[in-house]
Amino acid sequence: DPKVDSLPSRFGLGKPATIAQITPLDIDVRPDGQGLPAGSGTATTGAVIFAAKCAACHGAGGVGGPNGSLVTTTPAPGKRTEKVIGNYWPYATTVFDYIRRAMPFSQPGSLTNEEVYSLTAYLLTANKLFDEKAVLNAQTLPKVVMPAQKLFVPDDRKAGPEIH
Amino acid sequence: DPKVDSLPSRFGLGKPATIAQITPLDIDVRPDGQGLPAGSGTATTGAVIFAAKCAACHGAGGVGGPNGSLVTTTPAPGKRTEKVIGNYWPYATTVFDYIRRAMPFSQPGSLTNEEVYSLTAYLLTANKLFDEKAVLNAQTLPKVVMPAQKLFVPDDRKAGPEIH
Amino acid sequence: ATAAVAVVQTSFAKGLQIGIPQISDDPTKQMGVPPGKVGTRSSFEKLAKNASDISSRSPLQDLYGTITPSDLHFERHHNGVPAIDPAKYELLIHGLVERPTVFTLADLKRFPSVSRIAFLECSGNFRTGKETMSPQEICGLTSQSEWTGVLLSTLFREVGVKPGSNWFLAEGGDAALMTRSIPTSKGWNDAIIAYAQNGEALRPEQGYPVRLFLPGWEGNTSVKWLRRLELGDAPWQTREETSKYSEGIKGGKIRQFSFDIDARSIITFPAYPVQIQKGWIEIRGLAWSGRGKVSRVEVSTDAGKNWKLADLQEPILDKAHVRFRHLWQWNGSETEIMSRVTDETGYVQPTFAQLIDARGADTGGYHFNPITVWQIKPDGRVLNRPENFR
Amino acid sequence: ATAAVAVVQTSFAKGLQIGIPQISDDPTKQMGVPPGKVGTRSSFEKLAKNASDISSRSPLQDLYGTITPSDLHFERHHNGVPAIDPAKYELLIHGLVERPTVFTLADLKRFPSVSRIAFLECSGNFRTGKETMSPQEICGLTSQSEWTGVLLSTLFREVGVKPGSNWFLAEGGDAALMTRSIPTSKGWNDAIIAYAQNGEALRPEQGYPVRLFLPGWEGNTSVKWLRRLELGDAPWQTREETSKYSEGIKGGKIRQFSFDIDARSIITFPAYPVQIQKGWIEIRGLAWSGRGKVSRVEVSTDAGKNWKLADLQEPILDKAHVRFRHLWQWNGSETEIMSRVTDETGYVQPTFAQLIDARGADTGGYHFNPITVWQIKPDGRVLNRPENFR
Ligand code: HEC
Ligand code: HEC
Ligand SMILES: [Ca+2]
Ligand SMILES: [Ca+2]
Ligand SMILES: [Ca+2]
Ligand SMILES: [Ca+2]
Ligand SMILES: [Ca+2]
Ligand SMILES: [Ca+2]
Ligand SMILES: [Co+2]
Ligand SMILES: [Co+2]
Repeated sequence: DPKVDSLPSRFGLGKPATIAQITPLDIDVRPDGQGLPAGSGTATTGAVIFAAKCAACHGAGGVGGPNGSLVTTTPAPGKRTEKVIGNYWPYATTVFDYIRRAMPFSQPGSLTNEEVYSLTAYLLTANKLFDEKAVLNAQTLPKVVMPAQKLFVPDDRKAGPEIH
Repeated sequence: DPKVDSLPSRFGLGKPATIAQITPLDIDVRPDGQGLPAGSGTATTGAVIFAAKCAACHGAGGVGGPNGSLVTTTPAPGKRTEKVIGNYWPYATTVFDYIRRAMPFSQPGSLTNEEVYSLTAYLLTANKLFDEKAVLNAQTLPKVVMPAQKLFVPDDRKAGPEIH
Repeated sequence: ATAAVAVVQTSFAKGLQIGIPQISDDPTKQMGVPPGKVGTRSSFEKLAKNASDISSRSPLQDLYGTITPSDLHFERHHNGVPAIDPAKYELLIHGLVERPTVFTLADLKRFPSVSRIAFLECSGNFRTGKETMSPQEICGLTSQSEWTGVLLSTLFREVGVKPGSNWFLAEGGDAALMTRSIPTSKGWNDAIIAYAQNGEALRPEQGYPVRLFLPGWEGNTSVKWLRRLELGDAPWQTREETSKYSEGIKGGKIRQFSFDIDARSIITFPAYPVQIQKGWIEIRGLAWSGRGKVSRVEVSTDAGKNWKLADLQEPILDKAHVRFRHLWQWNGSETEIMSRVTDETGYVQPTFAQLIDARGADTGGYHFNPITVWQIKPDGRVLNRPENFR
Repeated sequence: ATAAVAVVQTSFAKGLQIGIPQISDDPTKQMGVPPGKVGTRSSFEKLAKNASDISSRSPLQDLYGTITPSDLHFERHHNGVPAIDPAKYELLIHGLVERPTVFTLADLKRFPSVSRIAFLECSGNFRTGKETMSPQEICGLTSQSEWTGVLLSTLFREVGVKPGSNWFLAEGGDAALMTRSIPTSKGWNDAIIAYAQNGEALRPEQGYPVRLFLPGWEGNTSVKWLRRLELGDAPWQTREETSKYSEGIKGGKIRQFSFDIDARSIITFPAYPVQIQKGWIEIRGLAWSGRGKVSRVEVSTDAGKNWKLADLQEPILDKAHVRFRHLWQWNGSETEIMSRVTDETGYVQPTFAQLIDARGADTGGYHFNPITVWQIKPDGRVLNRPENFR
């Protein structure tokens, strides 16, 4: 390919990214806790915020609601178990990351880090994954063990005739 | 190609076209006169119609006008000869065919066959290709000899390196 | 009847304008509409996506060939389409790189560019449940465009991706701040930072001004309104790659990072809601594979007993919708018609039962690509044959 | 700033609607526009054809890849765009045939269909005269679509074309009743009776509901709004194939029925009106041939002294626009850049002077396909190098 051969190692386009440019965008949180901000929260505080800002869409206590449950419940006979944080989410850090970036749906990006810690604590507690008295922060959140984690496997499908 | 092999000789789609369907559409006129309707016209009558319906766009006498001359004129010194019926059109039948299908531009299809014969006679006469006293009809029109006819050659370009 | 037209003395353009007002039932006798700056769609053509709160589906049964008109490209977004000013747009690349860099849209367009015709399909592209479902309703979350942009590998070289980077995070600038973890190898391989679609800038619904485009991979990974790429050493386990876009398989396991789109085909004609007549019918449909080229499409017109090779429209492109066609003479009796594709890896599109057999009944609608069966009724009605998970 | 949003108690859809009104300068903090029935073009993109009284030209310098967005396909018509009701549409085929037949649009769509991506170019696609001309102004009367329809050969078999038929007449249903004589062999060979363009019905400006499409031939022969085909034994010598669409050649002769589009290429970037900066520039353009495939495109960045092979985007299709690209590092000095295509027949795109030398200075703008030269000024301005007939 003549193009690849003649590609210079760099074109010199774009500008170096400054810390001031990176920091506000670099909001992702990883399972090992990388990216978690300072601050902390508790389920008790979270319960209050949840009732005010979340329950309208996700139901009182995170069950029911027009946009889906967030908390494990026993399904009615003959019904499938709803896939929620408690039984389906493999990493607790994802709860923090997702709420901070995307919720409340109608006001994304409006929560403080403290609020997000408290809401995460509340939802983990409601799902029986975190002690209701404990403080959730950058140290404790990555340690929360999620029951579904052991179920997750990478893609086992392969090219070729076998059906997966 | 599997498709071509399996093509039936006919699909049986469409409906037979009746004479009543074909006739109103079959308006084309060929150089041998095929397609020319009954009727006739003269340059004298054509001149009157031209002044009323055509001169606004093609100039008095078919010279000048916002939409181009139709009659041969001697070009001003240093100017190119305008390509018009008298010096560029290879077949007289085309004048009839085109006027009938497309003119006047603002009212296409509005002329009677008699009017088209007369306008054709007028334009041929103005281009010195037809006698101003003669009658133009399905017999006389195909016989009009056009000076440009001998200049026309089919495409001489060929695939390959030569430039044509 | 001819229109009443004032013969204009001075100019052709005025003649045109005066000629238009009156509507004639014979268009050959009335001046038409003059050339315009932007073309139009005939008002007789009623093309529409099927829109819900979260997606809108391409009208596959109404489309011809393989290119999806850009305004009929399916939509799937997680908190609506953002309005982004291209002059303010920036793409940040950082993390495990030598030179964290911010690129403007103009910067991106100055790099060497590539174009490719390829499909984009949402991995949740499956619906069943009733007979009166059209191809659009069953699997309208797939569309095809000619995408143009800069290879991500070019940008990787520009910023100096470090050897330890196995995954990168792609983040959108929409209200969902959509994020997916992508193996860095896909970035080196064939990922495109796309800014154009079918000859023009991306449409807002497809990520204007810039999106990631990962050929052959589940649509959600081709993050739209792309604002940031972070190179890292492990996946982020974002909500979209754990809670969503994962599927139950046998043994209670959950499959994630199932990126490749399995090969699929669907007959789009005849299909609900058309009613057919006896005689020759060209069965038409689309086939594609996220793993490479379509090798063949077979069609059965006798409920799966016999299969015949369909014709494939050239060119057959890698990871692209291919139009297939097969001539059939319908004699008026009740039957079922269906298509199945085989891709160049030898994968054969499975039946619904085969998929359930391989994955268990707990699997959901992700990467669910069964053969679609159309029932042909004696009166010519064509109905979906719904199959249910339990 | 976040938008003031009332949290909706009952439904997601209402939540979306209430969330939209206030415009935010941070789209990540405001709900976006929900999925729709028909997509949109960003209001930041100002794409327009260049329209005169008789034609409008595709903005080649603004396009990416090879597909022309349907609403930017060039227009050339001889008395405007007619409005045709598809339910009343009929195609008549008669003359030297066994079974004169009338086909409805539904009939045409029932026949076996074909799709192909191909360019359509007006043979009068050449303008010169000044430095401040864009690709659109120089040769914007070429566009590319994926065309779908029935092969004319299929219809020829259906009506039983008689052996003596060497030519047929194609007639449009527009106010110009456009007519062209076409060799019957082209009809047998690859002519398409097209009803779709880029996945949807033809646009009105391109012949809705049905046009003739003759791959590789001068655009005027692909008669739009097709209403009639008459099979005959000799050409009709219509006004469009005598007075127009014929060109002077040496010896005072006039060439007619010059159907094939000669191979051509043009650099569309950098081109007037852009101003470039020093450094790496990807030279981009389009190349095509009416006689087959593009074999190669060469680019010169030193006023024609040296030529280098450009990269051609795959797939290279028969009688189709091909996107070419070539990397160039501009050092800021004045120069001229240009491209020339060679097609698979060995034809090399000529210079203006070579064309005049071959045809004489009396030739006009038909089938005039010279190399387009762009002057690069030291300040980065890119200007056409006009060349004149006399
Ligand atoms: C106006 C409606 C609305 C409000 C208010 C709202 N949500 Fe949501 N929430 C949604 C919707 C809709 C989704 C699904 C979004 C998607 O799939 O893209 C969702 C998804 C979620 C999910 C992911 C569920 C899963 O299983 O994947 C979590 C967690 C969540 N919301 C938490 C919250 C919290 C915490 C709040 C309050 C701070 C909140 N939501 C407020 C509508 C809302
Ligand atoms: C409102 C303006 C208008 C009127 C009125 C009009 N024409 Fe025309 N005429 C045109 C235009 C514009 C063209 C060129 C059309 C094209 O190229 O598609 C033309 C072309 C022609 C041509 C072909 C010229 C060539 O060299 O190819 C002939 C012949 C002609 N007109 C004859 C007539 C006659 C006869 C009438 C009256 C019955 C008439 N025109 C009335 C505008 C007009
Ligand atoms: Ca980070
Ligand atoms: Ca005839
Ligand atoms: Ca999305
Ligand atoms: Ca077949
Ligand atoms: Ca035309
Ligand atoms: Ca090169
Ligand atoms: Co998946
Ligand atoms: Co020609």
